[in-house]
Amino acid sequence: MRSADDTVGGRQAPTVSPARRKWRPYILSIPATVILIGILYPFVQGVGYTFLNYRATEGDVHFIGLGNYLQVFTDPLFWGSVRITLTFAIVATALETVLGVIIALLLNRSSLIGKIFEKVLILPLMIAPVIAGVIWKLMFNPQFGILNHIFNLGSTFDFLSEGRALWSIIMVDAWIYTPFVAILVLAGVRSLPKEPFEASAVDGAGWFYMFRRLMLPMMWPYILVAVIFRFMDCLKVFDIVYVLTQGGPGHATSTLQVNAYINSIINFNYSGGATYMFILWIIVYLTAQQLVKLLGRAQARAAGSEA
Amino acid sequence: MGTLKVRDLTKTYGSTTAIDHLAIDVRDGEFFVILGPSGAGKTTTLKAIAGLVEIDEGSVEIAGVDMTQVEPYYRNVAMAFESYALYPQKTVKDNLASPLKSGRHHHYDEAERTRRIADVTKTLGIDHLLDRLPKELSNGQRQRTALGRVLVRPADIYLLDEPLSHLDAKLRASMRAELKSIASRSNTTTLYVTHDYQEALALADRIAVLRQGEFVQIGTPAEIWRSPVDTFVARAVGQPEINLVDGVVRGGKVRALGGALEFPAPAALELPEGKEIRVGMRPSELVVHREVHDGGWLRVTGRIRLAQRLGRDVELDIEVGDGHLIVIDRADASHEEGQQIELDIHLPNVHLFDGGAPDEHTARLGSAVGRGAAPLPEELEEELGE
Amino acid sequence: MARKEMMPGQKRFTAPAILGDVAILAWFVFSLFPIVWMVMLALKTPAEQTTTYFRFSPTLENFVTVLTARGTALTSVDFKAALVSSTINCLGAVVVSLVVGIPAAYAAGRWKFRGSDSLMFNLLSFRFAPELMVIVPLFVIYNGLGLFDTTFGMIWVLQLVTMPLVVWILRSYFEDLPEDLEQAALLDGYSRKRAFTMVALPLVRPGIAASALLAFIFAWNNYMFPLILTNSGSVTVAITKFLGGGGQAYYNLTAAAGVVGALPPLILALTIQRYLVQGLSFGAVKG
Amino acid sequence: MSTKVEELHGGGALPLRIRNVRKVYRTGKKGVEAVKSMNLDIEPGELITLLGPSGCGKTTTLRMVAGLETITAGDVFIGDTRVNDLPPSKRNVGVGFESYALYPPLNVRENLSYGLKAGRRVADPDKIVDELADRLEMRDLLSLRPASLSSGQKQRVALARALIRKPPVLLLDEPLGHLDAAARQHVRRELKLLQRQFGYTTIVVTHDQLEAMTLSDRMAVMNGGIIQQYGTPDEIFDDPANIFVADFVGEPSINLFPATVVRDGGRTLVRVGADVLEVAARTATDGAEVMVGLRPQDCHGKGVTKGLTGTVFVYEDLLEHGIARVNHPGVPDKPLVIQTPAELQLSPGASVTFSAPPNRIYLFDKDSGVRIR
Repeated sequence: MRSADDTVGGRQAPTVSPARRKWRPYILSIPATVILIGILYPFVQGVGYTFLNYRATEGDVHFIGLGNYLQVFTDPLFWGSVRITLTFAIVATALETVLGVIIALLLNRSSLIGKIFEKVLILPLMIAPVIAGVIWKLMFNPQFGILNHIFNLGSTFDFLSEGRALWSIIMVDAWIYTPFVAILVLAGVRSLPKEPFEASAVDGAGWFYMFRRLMLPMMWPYILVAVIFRFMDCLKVFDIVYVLTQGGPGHATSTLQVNAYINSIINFNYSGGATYMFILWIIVYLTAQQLVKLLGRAQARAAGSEA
Repeated sequence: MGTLKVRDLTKTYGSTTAIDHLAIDVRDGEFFVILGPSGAGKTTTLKAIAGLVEIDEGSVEIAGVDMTQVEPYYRNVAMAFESYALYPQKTVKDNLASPLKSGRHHHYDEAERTRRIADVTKTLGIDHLLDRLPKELSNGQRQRTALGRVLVRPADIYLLDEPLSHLDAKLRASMRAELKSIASRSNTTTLYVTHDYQEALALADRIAVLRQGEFVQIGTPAEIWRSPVDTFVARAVGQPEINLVDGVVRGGKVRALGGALEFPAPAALELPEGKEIRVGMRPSELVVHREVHDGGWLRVTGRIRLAQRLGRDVELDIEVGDGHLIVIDRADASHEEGQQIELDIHLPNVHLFDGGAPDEHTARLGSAVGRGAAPLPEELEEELGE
Repeated sequence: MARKEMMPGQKRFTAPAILGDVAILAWFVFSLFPIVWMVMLALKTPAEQTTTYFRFSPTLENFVTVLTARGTALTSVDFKAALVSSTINCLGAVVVSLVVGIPAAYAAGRWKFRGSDSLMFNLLSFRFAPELMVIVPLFVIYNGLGLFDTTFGMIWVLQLVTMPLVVWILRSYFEDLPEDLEQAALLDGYSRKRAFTMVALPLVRPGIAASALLAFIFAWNNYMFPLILTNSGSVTVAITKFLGGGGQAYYNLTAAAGVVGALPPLILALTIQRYLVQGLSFGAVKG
Repeated sequence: MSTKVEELHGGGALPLRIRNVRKVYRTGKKGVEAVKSMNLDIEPGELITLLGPSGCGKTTTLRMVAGLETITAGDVFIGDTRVNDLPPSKRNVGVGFESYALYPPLNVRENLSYGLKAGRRVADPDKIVDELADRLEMRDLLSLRPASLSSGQKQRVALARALIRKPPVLLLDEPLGHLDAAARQHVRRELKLLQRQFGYTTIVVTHDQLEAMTLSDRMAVMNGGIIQQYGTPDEIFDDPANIFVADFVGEPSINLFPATVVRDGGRTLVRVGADVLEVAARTATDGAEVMVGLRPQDCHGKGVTKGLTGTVFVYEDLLEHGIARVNHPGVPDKPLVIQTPAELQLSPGASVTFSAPPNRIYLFDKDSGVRIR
């Protein structure tokens, strides 16, 4: 079928030195690194601001060491803001996780109603949070908002009053992001192998025993991924809080990022705002590291590789 | 010309060494098989020769040209991947045309390409599938298309990575025969990788047994079968596996299985008193005693523990002394469990290996008659003058 | 667990099953009512906006007003201009992220080179870092360089949202791509660049589409960047302006603008429904 | 091969009876009939294999007995209880899944005690686990997690979990499926001895004919949702009921080629091209067109003068024996395969004459494929 002279050989083919080969991935990543620098540069500058007394109105901008930090740490407004942010993050994440897992389990049980509604599960998530904020702001309106009308709370009950504002914002956050948790957990549950659950049925395990001993540990990594994403986002919440209450009434809902916005953009106190943000950045970075480690362990445990 | 010279080929992934200083010399037109369990580094070896993986050390010389630092597309090698690697969005025809269209080695015009594709697809019996997409093909048809993409073009070396492993038993047997006939007609050097010893024995001019990235033995099928260099190679070929029983040299005799197996220690091997020995006997070479053999045979008696039908034969699990042996016998003889049975084996077929820990691979010392290899059946035939 | 057919001894209508369906219904009422109500409010005539609840005579008048100069005159909010600039900025940001992101994702997915993990972690940390940390300095820089309220400025800052998404999603797609196909192309004689365009890209096309659309959605929905770095150069900022400070509040116009602002992301999301999970979790959970 | 039930364990093995069982999968409008009216009687302590290609309905049948699939029609009796409407746990069956289906987050001890602790409160689960672990020599695995086990170890743990509640019936789906050749051979023997020792009524589903022949007391060869033949390995191999059974069982697989029957006095012959073979079949009618089945292992060439003569197309030397593909003028479309003894070396182009004992040459009706005896 092939004669001997068909083979091609004998002449020296061009070579590529190992060094050139090694650089290939780096060359491909240069454009992305440029953009990275384009973002890192302002970030570093921001950190720089925290050591200056930089205000738009300030003529003599100079280095003041840890002055900003001292001022912030002694300011009760800062600690109030930290308390509000943590409360918001913990309660919202917990609420969305529990609701999300329940919805995921219900949707997984392939009932007709479940199939129909699964398609529209993601709608709230895809609408801009600020538009969601606007809708809820109109609905919360004491005089002609729809909520007061349906639950006939009269026209004096204000969802965004000093006492209730934070919980109302948490409800709106849950309205938007619970579907995020539900989708993630549902995808996780559906990717679990079918046979172990059939084996559990053969072993005569009831639903609750099976769920506690088998299903939950296997679902746990997916729940943890959702918790990480939600908790991190809640720590830096801004859009819905600013639209609904601008941090008010008073300081009832001024989270760290809202405070920093008011401080640096409205009052032009760049250094003040930057200090708030850098402290929040450190909180986010440390929590992210711990949670990612937790996720690694959970994934190992669910897959059964870690002893 | 289509020769392949590999020296000190080494590749590590992080801390694990996939292949460790491999060296082979493949003659032009030779069908060279690399046999090894999964994870031994077979695919890494092929991909290193094709230049698809960065090697840590060593050199690859193809057709007399040093290709160590050369990009894969200049090496003029063709490879059939175990996963077939067919372009999913291209028809069979385009998959086969791809190497001819790249124009890297030789420019083929339309007519030449069509002729070559028609020729290959007819040989492989897939000429009616030219316009199908890979996902519309059966496993066997995909395998032939992957093979076709190799055979359709001239190359210095064909690299075949376990081409038959995903086929069902029936198709695998017929494809093996087809490969044998194609290989005999084509004189392109071929490097064939498999974990199935029957493919190695059936197809190879020479076999290299690979374990954890190192060649344990390189030789013709007969050498691998007759004088395996250690227990690993002995167990790698032959189904059911060779029986390996631990024994010891006592009073000039080799004693194993609690004394049920005993024969004079071959003088040529000078085995010291008390030496730990491992005796190897292939199930197909242990014969149930029915007719008298003149000298040079070993007799062992035992009790049938389990008889399992194996197609035309029966696999007998025989309790002998304090161990047990696996034997193959004709199915139409009667095999009652618990029935006593006598087994004969020709002494040259009794392999002697060094003693060692249970999972340790120990070297072959010789056979029950001396240092040489066990005779091949046809030589055995002349001896017995049948 | 995959959805399973009834098992022997399993009854269809048990109490927990019905309770489950009621719970699902309850969630979806809570979930869909605000959207339905917004659409209703957008269809109400100006007179009915504060007086009626569920009975009203629907009109498209508000949409027309919002999208024309009349709306701008009434509410001093040029919604149409905001729509145009939002589209341009988001499309530009996504295109830049794709052109820059695909090679980086391929490099990170295919080779485990030293820099790849730090590059990926950096990008991920942007996704979680509080945005103001970067926006405040950018606010100063943009005012200095005259980039305030410009397309280039917005495309640059939106990279903070679109780049991490595109690179992370595509990296998981490239990681799942079997190497054999590209290697087969190399042995067929094609160069590495041709092998990439001929084999890798076509197979990753769904991933590119999904990540591009998802990046567009998140860029479109972003509020903080345009709020600080432009006058009202985005739909999100324009809608909040409708609620405005003093004078007459135009609720039905706000609702109409809200509906128009929410449509593009909803439509795009339905087209990539299948890839949504992988995108939202940055490749951590496969759809 | 007699089956000796040494020691019955727990409640004692029960007979299993499958009566006219059908299974139809409702996918969209048209239903897919996976199992068509199946009947099978299994004696207590017997090991039955369901053998067939993928999609022949064997796994579906196993799952119906296990209670993991609903039964469209017909009845399944374990002992004398009709189990159709019982959930799996109430059927008291042990099931070994093809993918082992071990519980990933739990270690081996917890995997085994899961069933004991789940349902009714069992006195001392750990004692039972230890006892079974000793019997199966897997005490060292108890603290490990499934992901760190080899496939051989996983297979043993899956089997132990099926045995832990001493079920009267054991159902195993491709138990040797994911093992490499060496481990498969060892585990096959171990499984047979274990079943013999525990004395369970067992059904094993497999697509590997070698596995089926070695494990079975009796075996059911299935295709297209129907049992083609049900009998001992000897009956299935030496006396195939139709062309499918003959073709599916036996490696290398049987040669099948058309021929015409020639009656010569008491003897029956078949003419293939110019050659003639004597066959044992009595009821073949003279001049009839039939399909002939000839196993490669039954063909021998040494010292044969009368039989089929052809030229060797390809010869593979496997050292234990050789496999030659021979072109025969009477069989145009594909070569005949013969298995030659190690000492007979053949090379391509050589002419070879081979035949087989009359009782080992099978005749099948050309259209229905039914065996002509």
